[in-house]
Parts: sequence; C-alpha cells; structure tokens
Amino acid sequence: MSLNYIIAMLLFTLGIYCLLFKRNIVKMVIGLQVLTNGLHLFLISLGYREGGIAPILAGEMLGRGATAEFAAAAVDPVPQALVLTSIVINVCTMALALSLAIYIYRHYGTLNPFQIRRLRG
Amino acid sequence: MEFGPGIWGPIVATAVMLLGVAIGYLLLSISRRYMVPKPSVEKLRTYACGEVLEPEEVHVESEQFYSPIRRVFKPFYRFVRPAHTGILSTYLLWVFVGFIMILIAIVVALR
Amino acid sequence: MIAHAPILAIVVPLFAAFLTPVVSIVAKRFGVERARDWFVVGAAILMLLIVASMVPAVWRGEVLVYKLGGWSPPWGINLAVDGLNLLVALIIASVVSLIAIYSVVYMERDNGLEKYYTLLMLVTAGCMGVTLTGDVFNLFVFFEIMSISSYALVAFRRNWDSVEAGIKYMIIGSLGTSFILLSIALMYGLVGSLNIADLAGKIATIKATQPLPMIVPLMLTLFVVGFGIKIAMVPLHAWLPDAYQAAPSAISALLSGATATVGVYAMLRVSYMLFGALAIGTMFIILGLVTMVVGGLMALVQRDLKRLLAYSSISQMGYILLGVGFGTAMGIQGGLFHLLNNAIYKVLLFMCAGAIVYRVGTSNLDELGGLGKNMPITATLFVVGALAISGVPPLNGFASKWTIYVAGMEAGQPICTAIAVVMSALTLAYFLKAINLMFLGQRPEHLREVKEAPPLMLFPMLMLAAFCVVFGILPGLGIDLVRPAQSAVMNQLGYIGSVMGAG
Amino acid sequence: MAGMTVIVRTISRLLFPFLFLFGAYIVVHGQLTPGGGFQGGVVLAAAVILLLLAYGIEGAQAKVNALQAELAESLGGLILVWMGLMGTIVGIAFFQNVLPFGSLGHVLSAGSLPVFNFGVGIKVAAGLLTIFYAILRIQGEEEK
Repeated sequence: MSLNYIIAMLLFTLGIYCLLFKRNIVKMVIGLQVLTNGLHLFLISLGYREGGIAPILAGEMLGRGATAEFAAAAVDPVPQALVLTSIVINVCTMALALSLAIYIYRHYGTLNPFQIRRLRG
Repeated sequence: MEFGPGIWGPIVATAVMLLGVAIGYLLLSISRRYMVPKPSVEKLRTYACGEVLEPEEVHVESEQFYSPIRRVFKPFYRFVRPAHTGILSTYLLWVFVGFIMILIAIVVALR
Repeated sequence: MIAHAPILAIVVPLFAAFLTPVVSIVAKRFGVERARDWFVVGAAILMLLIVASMVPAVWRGEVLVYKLGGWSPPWGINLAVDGLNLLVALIIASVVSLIAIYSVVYMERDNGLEKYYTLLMLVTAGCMGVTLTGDVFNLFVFFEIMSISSYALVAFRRNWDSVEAGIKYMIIGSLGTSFILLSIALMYGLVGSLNIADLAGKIATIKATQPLPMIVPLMLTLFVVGFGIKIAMVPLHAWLPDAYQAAPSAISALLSGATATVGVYAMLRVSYMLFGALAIGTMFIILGLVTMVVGGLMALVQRDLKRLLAYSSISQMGYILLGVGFGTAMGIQGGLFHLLNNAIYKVLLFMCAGAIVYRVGTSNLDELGGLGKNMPITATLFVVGALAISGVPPLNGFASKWTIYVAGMEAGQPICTAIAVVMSALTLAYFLKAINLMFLGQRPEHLREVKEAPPLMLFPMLMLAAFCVVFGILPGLGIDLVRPAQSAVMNQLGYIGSVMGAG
Repeated sequence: MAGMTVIVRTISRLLFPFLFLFGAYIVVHGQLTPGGGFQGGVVLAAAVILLLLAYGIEGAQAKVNALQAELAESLGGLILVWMGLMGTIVGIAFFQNVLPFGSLGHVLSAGSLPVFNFGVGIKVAAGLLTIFYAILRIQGEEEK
C-alpha cells in the first residue's frame, strides 16, 4: 500500500524535474501531465482499502441488502469521482497546451523555451 | 466615518478643490483678457536653439523617462529587472523558490 | 431575493456559454450577427440582476445556503453566500457586464467571435462558481474552468506574442492549480471532508486537541502558492505582464478585474476560514510589500502601455495583501475596499488602453503622443483612472489607500505604511509618464487622423469613471458596501454554524 | 494525411460499429456498472478517431463533421444544465432528481442519472472529437 504513495511521490518529483530542466515545451507539458498523474495516484490510494469492492450497490451485494456490510467493504468513492473530474480537466489542459505548442512552433520555429522570449523585461 | 485621527471630509475637500480650480480658471481667463495669446508656428515648436525638430524627434524615450529614480534604485534595475528574462524555465524556478520561501515562513509562523 | 438565486448566478453564464454557438449559427443564418453579442450582454446583465437580488438578505447578516440536489451540507455540495462572497460576486458581475458591452465594438474586427463569447461566459461561470461555492473541490473545478478559459482567451488572437504569453501563463497556471489539487487531496486524507465549513470546524478541533500535524503548514503553503499565482504576488508574478500585454484589452481588463479578484477571494477564504491563520499575517505583509515595490519599480521603466498597466496591477495587489495582512478589522476593510476600487479603475484603465489600441493600432508608448487633441474623452477618463489608482483625492483610490495607511499605523507598522505611501507616489510618477507620452507633447504626423473611440466603448468607461468619482466623494458608500464582507471574514464561527446548521 | 494501408482500413471499418456499440453500452449502463458518461464518451470518440486515423480526416468527417461535433457538444452541455434546471422548476433544488427511480438494477432506473450520463457522453465524445479536428485543422493550415 505504501508503494502507491512512494510511486505517486516519484511521479510528482519526476514531473517537477521535467518542468524545471527540460528544454522543450512539449516535454514540459508531458511533465505537467506526469505530475498530475502522480497526484491522481495519490488521491486514488487515499480512498483504497485492502480487499475492498467497487462502491456500486449491485450484484450479490444487492441480494443481501445489507447496507452496513456494503459500506464496510466498499472503497471510498469520493476520491474516484475527484480523480475522474481532474482527468477531464487534464484532457482540456493538454489539448490546449498542445495546440498552443503547434502555434508556438509555427511562429518561432522552435520549442525551446530559452528561445521563446520576445516578451520580457 | 472611520478614517482614523485627523479630519477628512471628502465633500468639503472636493468642494475646496473645485473652488481652487474655479479660481485658477478665473485668474487665467482674466489674464487672457489682458494678454491675448498669439500662437504661431514658431511658438508651438519645441525650442532647440533654432534647430527645427520633427515631433518624433522631440518625443521623450519612454524607458529613460525617470533616469534619476533609476539611479537611486540602481541595484534593483541591475539585478531584479534582468531577472525577468522571458524564459519559461526561469519563471518556473521562481515559482519553486517562492514555494520554499513561503513554506519556511508558514512553518515558522505556525510553530 | 429570486428563488434559487445562488445557483442561477452560476447557471446563467454557463447556459449562455453553451447556447452561444447555437445562437451564433442561427444569427448568421438570419444575417444578424450582432444578435450573438447582445445575447451575451443580456446574459451578463441578467446575472448581475440575480446577484443583486441576494444583497438585502445577505446584508441583514444571513448566510444563504443552497443545497445542490437537496443533499445536506457535509455530504452534498452546497453553495454558501455570505458578505464576502457577495461583494466579490457583485464585482465580477458588474465587470463582466461592462466588458461584454465593451467587446461588442472592440472585438468586431476579429473572427471566431462565437468562441470568444463562449470563453468569456465560461470564465464568468468559473469566477462565479469559485466565488459562491461552499465546497473546496467544487472550488477547484470552477477555478480550473476559469483558468483554462482564460488561457485560451489570452492566446485568442494566435499571433506570436499572444501565443507566447498563452503558453507561459498556461504552464505556470497549471502548476498552480495542481498545487491546489494536491492540497485538497492532503486535506481529504487528513480530515475526510470537502465542505469548507465542515473542514474549518474539524481543522479547528484538530488544532485544539493535539499538536499541529506537520502536514498543515504544507497544505496552507500549497493553497497560498496556488492562489498566489493567480493574483500574481512576487515571485509568482512572472506570467502576468506577458499575458496582460498580449491579450486583447478586454481580456486584460477581465483578468485584472475578475480573475485576480477571485484569486484574492479564494486566498482569503482558505487562509482565514479554513486555517484561521491570522498567524501568517506577517507573511502577507512582507509579500505585499515586496509585490508592491517590485511591481511599482518595474512599471516605471516599461515601454508598452499595457505592460505598464500590468505591472501596476501587480503593485496594487500588494496593497490588498498588505491591508489583509494587518488582520485588524480596519485593515481587512481597507484591503477589501481596495479590491473593489482596484477592479473599478484597473478595468477603466485597460479599457482606455484598448480604445487607443483600437484607434491607433499600437500600445507602444514611443509611437504615441499628442493624442489628447484627438481623443479628449478617452484622455480625460484615463486621467481620472490614473489619478484614482495613484490615490489622489477626491477619487476612490485615496479613500481605500488611506484606510490601509490608518490600519497600518494602528497595527503598529509605521515602516510598512511609509513604504506604501512612497510606492503610491511612485504610482503617480509612472502614470504621469504614461499620460505625458500618450496624450501630451507634439503629435507625430501619422496620428493626425485618429478619431475618438466609438460611443459604445466609451459608455462602460464612463460608468467606471463615474464609480471612481462617486466612491471618492462618498467613501462612506464604499465602506458600507465592504463592511458586510469584512465582518464575514472575521466571523468564521458564524459561517460554520449557518452552513452546518442548514442540514 | 491520406490514410493507411488497406488492412488497417478494413479492420477499422469492421471495428467501428462494435466500438460505437460498446461506447453506447457504457454510457447507457452508467448508473449500474463501473463507467458512465465520461468513459463511454471517450470510447465513442475513439471510434470516430479510429476512422480518422485509418481514412484521414475526410473519412471521419463523412461520419461527423466539425460543425456537427460542435453543435453536439453544445447540445450535451445544454442537456446537463437543463436537467439541473428541471430540479429547480419541478423540485426544490438544482440537480434534484425529478424522474421516477424505477427498480434497482434495471437500465431505466436511478431517476435523472441516465439522462445526465447521456448528456455527459454526448458532450465528451463531441468535445474530444472537436479537439482532434481543431488540432488537425492547425496542421492543415500549415501545409498550405
């Protein structure tokens, strides 16, 4: 279980590394995505419980009709909803960032942030 | 009105300011009566020892406008201003430096 | 109050955003393309009316709690409107209405306008959502809606400068929002709730019963940095001058008037309500001073009018942080009053800059000059805005800055107050430079044919200038507007009680 | 982008209806099984994007053109907001359930949820498709 948190932290650090040290806009966008995916893993792990079941009241659980038993066995659904929302947001961010990167390449002929610096001072 | 010690009546002050403007305008119009301005092309031009300058040449350069103030804050303009490099990576580095500084400040404050 | 007013204030712009492409297609078919613009203006004004309808109840001291889907507060998502929310919502609704009117003429030369208006309404919906919601994850989602739409709006014209500014804003801003998400995740792990009132109560209990967990300062830092990027405090401000310079002027006005205001609101809500963190007031004071000084000194040497305005907007954010950081009733009152005033005159100044860009085609100060004869009304309005932002009596900037100075003296911070006064003088200095270079002096030959801005652009500017004068001559009016917000900031327990009691 | 080899084309043409059906299944059974509007919408969009990859942009636009995608996206959003507003009109709160619950475990159950899932499905599918078209349009401008 703690492996999840370690990997989440690793992904987060990797994303920050990409953002700080990669000299390519697209790679930086990828770094941003890696960073948020680390976050998602962290969020999902928060709601996970050893041997838990999907938080949907269906199947054999439905037959027994024991809500308390179901609640004791199911994993926390809230982080899953949060992660889903966050994934949707990330899709938008990614799409916008990549289309901006295409325009950047068209105007500047490069994706190196060290050369995209006409606005400064 | 909670404006601390002292007196600040905004309406009175505004009235006084408007009065001042009115008096100034009055003086101006009285003086105009005695000395009618006679604008000519030479008078409207910027005086440059007889040289004829185009309007574009008379225009002050915007960056040099307050050079004395720039001299006073010399360290700022030497170090902080060039730090706005326009490079995205530098700006991200700033964000992390700011993050660490704020974290230290908050840890110190909450302890 | 209109029934369901809190949710309608969010839904109206959202509905308008989804409807705009449809309206646009229909309008194009019938040959009345302008119908789309006026549709958006109508939606914005409707939203303003809805927000205004909540004023009497909230000013009586109620906290309006609206339960989405009928679920009670700790479980479901709820909207909670107290004085602070309402002030910010009023600012946003008025600013957006005026900007929508302004855009009708200002943006007419661009194509793809149905996307522009959709994004404008989405930014509005995001701002409104952040402002009115009482749920911290909901706040994050609306914050993202607002941010992503504003990235797209900054890069709307797709020329080299706006694309560059857009990508910088986007990457820095996305980093900030992922910080906020991380903080929310940590908070959920620590407390197990997402409702702001519930969280505030539980965190207070944790603080009272056990030594502070190590994670709480980290959470607070992540929030402060995440929202700090949006309000551009130094050293998180680097994206702002680029974005404000490159965006269409209407969007610069929107960013400075609405999204920065929302950032300040979110910061206040989180740091004061959630963490009850008066302890970090000193940090806000220092950050505010640094922000003020760096913004002011950088503005002094700018060549571009919009970039100058952008740096001055950073500088003004410093005043707000300073006032809020004092933590006294008067300090918060001054900070919030300055927030209101800042929205008024900053939008006015950006609109004036937009009028000049619309007529002349450039905002480079070195290419302008002598425009006072061509555009007398714009020049007058710009001077009003510039004097107001520099704190010259009898305009509104003076009233709020004076409140902050008095609060600073009473809080025992004379040095901070002195720095603020000096920076105020510096503000006047760089605005005088801008006025001199744009409106005075000799007029270059190529500017001879420049005409006054169209009346539809002048109308919102006139409204804003009128507000500047009114709040300056009658500062009691502005203070009365702000006082419910200030008491809401101070009254953390009342908020928690009303939200949790609504179940 | 003129499309790919005949093998890819044939396979994706055969696969398209099944992918579409699978996406629709996930959307419709959103309230009963893991999945829902977003996941199903992504599968729906992936079906069209598969055609796009195999046949080039014309092949995909023969099924759904850019204007239709944009309109469908607006429609999905309008369905969502409208169902929310129904709660205020019929019931007492925004997003409140207004439809009968039905019996637990059946497709037509869970009140307003299937309608929400349907709206989200349309919106996500059309939105992703719009994103792809937009990026491709930028590429197309470049080649000219």
